[in-house]
Amino acid sequence: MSSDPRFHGAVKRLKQIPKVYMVLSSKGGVGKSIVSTLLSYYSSLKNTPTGLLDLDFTNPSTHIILGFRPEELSYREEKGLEPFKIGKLSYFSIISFTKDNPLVLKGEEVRNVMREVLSIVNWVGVQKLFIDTPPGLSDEQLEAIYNLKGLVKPIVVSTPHKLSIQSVSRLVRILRDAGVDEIILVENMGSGELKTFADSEGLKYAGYIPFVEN
Amino acid sequence: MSSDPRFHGAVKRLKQIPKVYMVLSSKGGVGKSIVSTLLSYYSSLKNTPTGLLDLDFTNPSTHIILGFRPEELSYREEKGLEPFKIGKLSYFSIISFTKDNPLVLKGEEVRNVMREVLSIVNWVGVQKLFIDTPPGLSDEQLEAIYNLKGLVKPIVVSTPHKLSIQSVSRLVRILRDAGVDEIILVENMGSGELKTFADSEGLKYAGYIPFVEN
Amino acid sequence: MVHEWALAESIVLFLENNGFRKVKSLKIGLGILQSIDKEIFSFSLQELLREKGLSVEKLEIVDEGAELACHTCGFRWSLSPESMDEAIRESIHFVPESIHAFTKCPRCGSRDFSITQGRGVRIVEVLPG
Amino acid sequence: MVHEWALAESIVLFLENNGFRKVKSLKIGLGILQSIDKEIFSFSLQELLREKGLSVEKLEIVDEGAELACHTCGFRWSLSPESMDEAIRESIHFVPESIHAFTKCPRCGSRDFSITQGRGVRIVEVLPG
Ligand SMILES: Nc1ncnc2c1ncn2[C@@H]1O[C@H](COP(=O)(O)OP(=O)(O)O)[C@@H](O)[C@H]1O
Ligand SMILES: Nc1ncnc2c1ncn2[C@@H]1O[C@H](COP(=O)(O)OP(=O)(O)O)[C@@H](O)[C@H]1O
Ligand SMILES: [Mg+2]
Ligand SMILES: [Mg+2]
Ligand SMILES: [Mg+2]
Ligand SMILES: [Mg+2]
Ligand code: NI
Ligand code: NI
Ligand SMILES: [Zn+2]
Ligand SMILES: [Zn+2]
Repeated sequence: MSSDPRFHGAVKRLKQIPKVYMVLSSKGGVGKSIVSTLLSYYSSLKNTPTGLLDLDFTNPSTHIILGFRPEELSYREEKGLEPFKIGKLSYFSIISFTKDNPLVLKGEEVRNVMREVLSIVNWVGVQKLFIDTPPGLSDEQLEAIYNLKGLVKPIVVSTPHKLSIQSVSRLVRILRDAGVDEIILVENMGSGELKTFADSEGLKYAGYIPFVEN
Repeated sequence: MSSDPRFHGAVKRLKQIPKVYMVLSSKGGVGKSIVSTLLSYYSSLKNTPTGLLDLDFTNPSTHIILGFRPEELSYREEKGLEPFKIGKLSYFSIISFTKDNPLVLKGEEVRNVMREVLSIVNWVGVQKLFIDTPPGLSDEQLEAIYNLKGLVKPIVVSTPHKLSIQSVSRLVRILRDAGVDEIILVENMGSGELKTFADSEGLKYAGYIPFVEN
Repeated sequence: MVHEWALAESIVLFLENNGFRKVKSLKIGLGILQSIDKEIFSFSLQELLREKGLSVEKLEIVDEGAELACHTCGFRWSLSPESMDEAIRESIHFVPESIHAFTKCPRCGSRDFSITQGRGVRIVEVLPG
Repeated sequence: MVHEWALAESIVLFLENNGFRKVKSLKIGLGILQSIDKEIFSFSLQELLREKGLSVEKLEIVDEGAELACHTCGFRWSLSPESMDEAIRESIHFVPESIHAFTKCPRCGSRDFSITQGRGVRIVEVLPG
């Protein structure tokens, strides 16, 4: 690890932010992007300088939830890249570089992009950073779980559905094996059913978001 | 590619099956597993010898939908591995090897597992094979799109949601660039809204599955 | 464990598709992680070569030790299938990457490791005749 | 394009964290894909080294050509940023993998390719003093 200079840059930048949350779930479609966007936006409204970083490079969607087109996002270069400002929210997504073009990345490349982004984006003054991630248990998650361990707190998202719970259980085992003590659980599209699951697994239950019709 | 012997085995086995469908979507949670399981099970009920292969190694879920525990699945070795039989459905998932243990695989490893499985599982007599895949646009999808091109027909699953449509558009562009002409679209949790999208993108619209309350 | 036939078949298809009809020497490595039955594998291979009308002058099948490497802490270790449970051994026999479901890095506990050697069947060398 | 400062900072943090206080020679490769401004990068590096009290006797910064390789058909090709649109060039300047959004294999059209060389900034060699 430590032979990659960017890793040292990433660690320094993450250490400067008091609270970094990584929104994880090995299952897709459970609401990671909605949860990370809402939590960060809400936090920014409460006058906490907050950041949102989209690390789901193949399916970046936080900009859509926030209501921006890729061309509308821009960054300022200042000893790194300064995030885009949406009110009090600092925001970064590589969609502003890749636009709506398809981006196919192999595992190793995904790690490269993660390290590059984490080492150049300058979250000056941000007190809380939320990071959205892709589904799966592959290179992105490995990098986050093992190499950024201790620097980021996992927020695991699950729906009350059996398939989602099983997927989360496996993820929790991996996090525990990696020595992560504090794991936060957000229940999405539910009504509190996962509270007992959270208790039995020793997760910090943050609450639930009901299914919202649109 | 051709320097990997397993690739040659995989091609031979896939060629022996008249129709191989790969259920794809770069977005998670849109219903790939439900769709591949239902399509294959339904086909088997109509007396077509049908197979279902679960290639979502980190989140295998077709066995749960089919109602089996990992321990209940078994294979017979006969010039390869003979799939598990569920009525007239031939079924294979590596969950029977990995049980409910978490399986973390890097991109290169995912390709290895895909090739190993495709080269040893013996779908003798199967006329239609449905393959479930993980979300994303990474090694699994690259292997399927570029290396198995011409041997598998893509079935793309999407919900009518904006995030899902955008994700599917990107996937369709990649498939088109790869020279794939026939792409089937299944609309899930919708009510026919995607018919016009399918037409405009030149996709073969297979129909929709409504949102089913449970 | 007669899925060895399928493993041998891939090798023979590889030779056939690459236009090797007469092979002077063929060297195949069997990663010990997969506990391949060498006799059955070798028998299957020879049967298949005969069926296809391919000739191999010198056939060598060698074992290759298994080595794992941790990406988190850099530790390297080896594993022998004998030390494992029968059920686990069988899983790995069919799909070597199943090892990820049963092992962690013995030094740091990370699941972010790779099989760097001795994964499964591979062609080490093939010389046309 | 002053994000060069951040790139240089990672190099300096690497040296610092690995206990290099006096370095005899440091060789850094700049992949041309990233169109790094060598002057700004070198200036930033020297500033940061001074700030941290690290000394480097011999500093060499070399360009590295960009090479891409297709995994589908095996084709290898090179790319120079000059041939690209300004906006694309800027994207790649920040994240070299953005190239995947704008290029396909010129021979077979596959998007399954890798940057095998000249991706970005890397330490080619560091010799302690
Ligand atoms: N609480 C909710 N109520 C209704 N729909 C939701 C809710 N949370 C998420 N969704 C929808 O579910 C889909 C998946 O959400 P998303 O945040 O994209 O998941 P992920 O990022 O985990 O793939 C989206 O279409 C989103 O609009
Ligand atoms: N038509 C539908 N109506 C209601 N729920 C559905 C429908 N299709 C899928 N689901 C639910 O949505 C979730 C995601 O489906 P799944 O097949 O696992 O998606 P994927 O394989 O694409 O990740 C599951 O909880 C599933 O039960
Ligand atoms: Mg998402
Ligand atoms: Mg994956
Ligand atoms: Mg699925
Ligand atoms: Mg991925
Ligand atoms: Ni066997
Ligand atoms: Ni710059
Ligand atoms: Zn380790
Ligand atoms: Zn090519």
